[in-house]
Amino acid sequence: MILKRYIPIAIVAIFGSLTLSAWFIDNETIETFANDDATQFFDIIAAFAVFLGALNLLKLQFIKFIKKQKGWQYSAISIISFFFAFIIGFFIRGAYFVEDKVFFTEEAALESLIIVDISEAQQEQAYKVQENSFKDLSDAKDFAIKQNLITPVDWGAHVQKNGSLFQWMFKYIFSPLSATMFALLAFFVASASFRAFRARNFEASLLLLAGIIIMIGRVPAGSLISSWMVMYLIVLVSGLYIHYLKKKNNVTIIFTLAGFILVTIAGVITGWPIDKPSIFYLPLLQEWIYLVPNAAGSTAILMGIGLGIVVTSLRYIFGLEKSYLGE
Amino acid sequence: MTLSTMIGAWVAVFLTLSIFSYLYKDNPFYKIAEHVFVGVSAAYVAAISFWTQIYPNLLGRLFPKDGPLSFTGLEFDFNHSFNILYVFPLLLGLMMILSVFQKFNWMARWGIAYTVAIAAGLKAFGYLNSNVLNQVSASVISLFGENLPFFNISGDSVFNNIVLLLGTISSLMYFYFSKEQRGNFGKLTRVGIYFLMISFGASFGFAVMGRISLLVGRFRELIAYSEPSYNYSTIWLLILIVAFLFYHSLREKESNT
Amino acid sequence: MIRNLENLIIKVGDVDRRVIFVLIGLAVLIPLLTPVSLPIRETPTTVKFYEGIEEIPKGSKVLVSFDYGPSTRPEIHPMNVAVLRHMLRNEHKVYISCLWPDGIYMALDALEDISDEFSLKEYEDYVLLGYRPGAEAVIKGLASDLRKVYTVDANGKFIDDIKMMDNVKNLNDFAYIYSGSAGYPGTFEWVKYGGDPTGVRMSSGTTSVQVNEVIPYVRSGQLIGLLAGMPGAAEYEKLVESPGIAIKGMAAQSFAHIVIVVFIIFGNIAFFLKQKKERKYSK
Amino acid sequence: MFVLTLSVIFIMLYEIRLTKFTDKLPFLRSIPGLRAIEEAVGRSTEMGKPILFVPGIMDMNEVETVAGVVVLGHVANMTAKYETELDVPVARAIVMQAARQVSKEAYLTQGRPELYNEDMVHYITDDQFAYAAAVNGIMQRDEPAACLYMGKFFAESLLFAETGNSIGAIQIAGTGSQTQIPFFVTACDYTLMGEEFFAASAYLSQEADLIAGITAQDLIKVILVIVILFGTVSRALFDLGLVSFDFITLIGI
Repeated sequence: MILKRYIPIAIVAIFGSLTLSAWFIDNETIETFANDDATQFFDIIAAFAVFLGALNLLKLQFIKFIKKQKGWQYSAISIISFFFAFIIGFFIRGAYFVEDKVFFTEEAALESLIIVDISEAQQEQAYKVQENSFKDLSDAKDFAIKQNLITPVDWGAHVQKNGSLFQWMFKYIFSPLSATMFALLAFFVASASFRAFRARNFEASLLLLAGIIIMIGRVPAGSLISSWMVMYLIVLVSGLYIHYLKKKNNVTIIFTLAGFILVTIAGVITGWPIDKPSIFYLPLLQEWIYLVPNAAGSTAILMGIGLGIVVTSLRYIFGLEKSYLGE
Repeated sequence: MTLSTMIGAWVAVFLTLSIFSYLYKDNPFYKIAEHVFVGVSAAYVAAISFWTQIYPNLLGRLFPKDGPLSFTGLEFDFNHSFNILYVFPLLLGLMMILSVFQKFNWMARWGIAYTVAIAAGLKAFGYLNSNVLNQVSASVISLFGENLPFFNISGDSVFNNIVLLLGTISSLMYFYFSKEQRGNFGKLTRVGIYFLMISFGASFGFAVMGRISLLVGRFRELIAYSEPSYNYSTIWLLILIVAFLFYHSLREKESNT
Repeated sequence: MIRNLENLIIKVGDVDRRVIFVLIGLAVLIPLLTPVSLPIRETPTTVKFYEGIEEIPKGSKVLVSFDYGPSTRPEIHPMNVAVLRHMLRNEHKVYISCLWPDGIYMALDALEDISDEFSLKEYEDYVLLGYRPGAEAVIKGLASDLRKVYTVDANGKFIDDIKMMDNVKNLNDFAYIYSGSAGYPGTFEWVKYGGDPTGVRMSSGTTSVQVNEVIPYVRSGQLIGLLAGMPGAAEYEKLVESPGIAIKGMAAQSFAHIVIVVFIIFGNIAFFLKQKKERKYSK
Repeated sequence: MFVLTLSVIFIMLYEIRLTKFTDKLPFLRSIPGLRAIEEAVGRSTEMGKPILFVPGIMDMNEVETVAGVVVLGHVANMTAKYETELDVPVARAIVMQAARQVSKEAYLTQGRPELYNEDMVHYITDDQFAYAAAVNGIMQRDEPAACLYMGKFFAESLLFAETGNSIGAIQIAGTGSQTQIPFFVTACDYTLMGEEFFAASAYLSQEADLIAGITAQDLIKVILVIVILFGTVSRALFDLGLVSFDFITLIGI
């Protein structure tokens, strides 16, 4: 009971208040703990947890495979690729360096060192390593190894260094997969906006307008659209809206025509500058939207989230909420 | 070009196209790519966290060079000094792994408790400071500052400041829970929602922009791999996958009728 | 005639999403195969960013952090390459850190891209500190004592043996901090635990998605300007006069945006027509 | 800062005291997304399809994840009651263990321990997109009737929400990740935005202690608004030269 219930609760209370108090108390031990060791500890625990997770994943995939459940063939793929990556992560590192050239296997590295010399003077074939020549291939290899001509990459550095098998896997398997999953979003974001950007009501229309203005205003194509064109467009759309409200054709026509004429006169007088009046020039308008109304909304959400997190964290530290421990 | 690069390019293209085939529908290629991804990444994360975390930061601190435990024959030199405190995460970590057995299930609780504790302790202050206080002081606006124009499209101005103030307060009040959003208060929160919606729309616009950029990047790579030096890998694999999917869908149609 | 048109539009409004997928794909692909160049207009935040870097006195020490991975590479990589160019051109000494495990590969790639142009020498022009796990803890550590976080660099060389590191104790010894960031950990953490407490001038390049989140910091001056997504990178490439990948991608970017907007507009017209029709029938 | 943190703690404890002394729970406005959770569980039961719960992709060191796991407890209570299948793929092993503790407890309280199966909560992988790919696969193949996303999310949010949409599931999201809220708002049926999400566990539990936390938040919010308004007025007076001090610089934030 003590081990299962009270110690976990005590851990939350102690470490929670310790890290919180580090911000106010001028004590170096507590400060270094909070600034450095506390998160370091967590990272280490999380690193152990990764292995726990891997065990769970393997267990489920093996069950699926053994019981021949639906899609068991794919489970086999998962298992194989797990062990492939695991082996090159922990057992075979690849990356044998000969000066600055790098080889996946020690054998290949050796072969690159050894030159087969069939000079006529010697009559028979010899193996040369640097300036030394050997009759026997294995002698040549032994020599190369003894002279430390080949340096394998250090364990640990192999996950950070170009040329290792691990890095090959990262470059050609892991990163294309994650980049492509991410790129799928380009399509999904398009279909989501197509479906969701409908002017159902005023709020939805605001969302839609802000979205479109940002989308067009921030790319080079947007700076080609003159503010006058936008104004004509606005006149046209408000004409349509008036038509929708009043349902009288002549009112609509008069309004729209008057609008067009006004815009045209203004344009002729000012000489049609592409970015004036600036409020209708999309690159500037988008800047305003994102610096003013958008920033206001973001600030509020930011504050809300901040408050939520502060109060929730305090709830955990004070032990008011402990259901995540299975209480 | 070395053999490993060539194989790598073909593998990369195959996996890329397989993931893209999901746009058509769930199909064997996507399933293969998905399962490869899951398997590889689980081991990838395990290797990375072992070699960059447990190895240097835990073992490096418990078994440093010439440390008190070097009699065991274990020495990991990362220029750290011996730190007995690190027995604690070792213990919690081992307990975490042991919790894989039903009987020791409770052992995970210690690790969970520790994690939540430091999360709460470290985050509470950080958020109070940067999300609440800094934003409050940034929200206090100037109405009569020197040389402040009434309106300026990109930059500070009285009009912009008023909009900012109104927007921030009304949106903040949308998150007020102890009152039903009716009457005058309802009107205020309504305005708040308008600001939130503009903010969401803008975010969405930015998201479209970002995601398209990523697609541009992806396509550039596929184009690069379709060059003769890679034996036209993109083109061949594309033909293969499309042909298979076409055949597959024909088969499905037949079996349906 | 008009009725037919209306029906057609309504049909377009209900189109299968796979049709949208194909069109978006083409909108990106075609401009990439047949390059078109579009004029690029710098936004104020980008200009401010550029000026911020110009203001650093020549020969200063600058910290450049690679906080992204392969998935967001198309957005951030062009920026970081351009920033490195700009820094090296102004004869700054560059120190590279990574908060993301994959960041180290990105840094290696970026250095390779520009290594011939500047005939780069490791430990003379730059130091690759490498990746350290711990996110904000790394930044906090850098702020107080760099040697606590980095005992060795990415090549496993002891920091104390590197001459370039001689006078570098913590973040205060840098004239400028730049983070090319794709999320957590990144810009936020650098501001909170790096820039704010030490007062070192800093800025950041972010993905488009994050712009909205970090814009309050730009407004308050905690960040000096900002590079926002691939378009931001393109503008910056233009400012430092080294056209690269970002500028080349802009046509595809513009084209795809226009296709999406056209779709949205069509969708809305279809939506209204449909509503109108349904209202007629329900009467 | 110390004073400030203390005052936040004080306000919270004060509100808790207050609710303890009055028998009635304080009034809270309704949040549609929360009511929808029970409906979603009900609908899944009717259709005989599972419920998918995604607690975000971050570890328990994010407050959002913990909040998500707490909500999972309430959802597990409902699924135990209605005998609906629950599927919780997770991206972190620590979250897996916490989620298991929570759901086991929920099934025990509902008196249905026989329905609980440890593997309903299962680990996939730590990597963001590999996890997203696998969850998308689960959605396509198991066709859950309801998908709940509660936790900290990044770019994968829209991958989930769009796939969920294409299979016609009811989708309810809750997150404190500011960048992802817009995607959930556009693609899901209900979204708990930011602070609403943190309030969720109190709403669902209806426990006095937790609800007091929410009223405390409200009180703080009102104080903040007052500070902002007062600060603005005093700044204006300062700029006009009517007073010689500036409130905000005076209190030093």
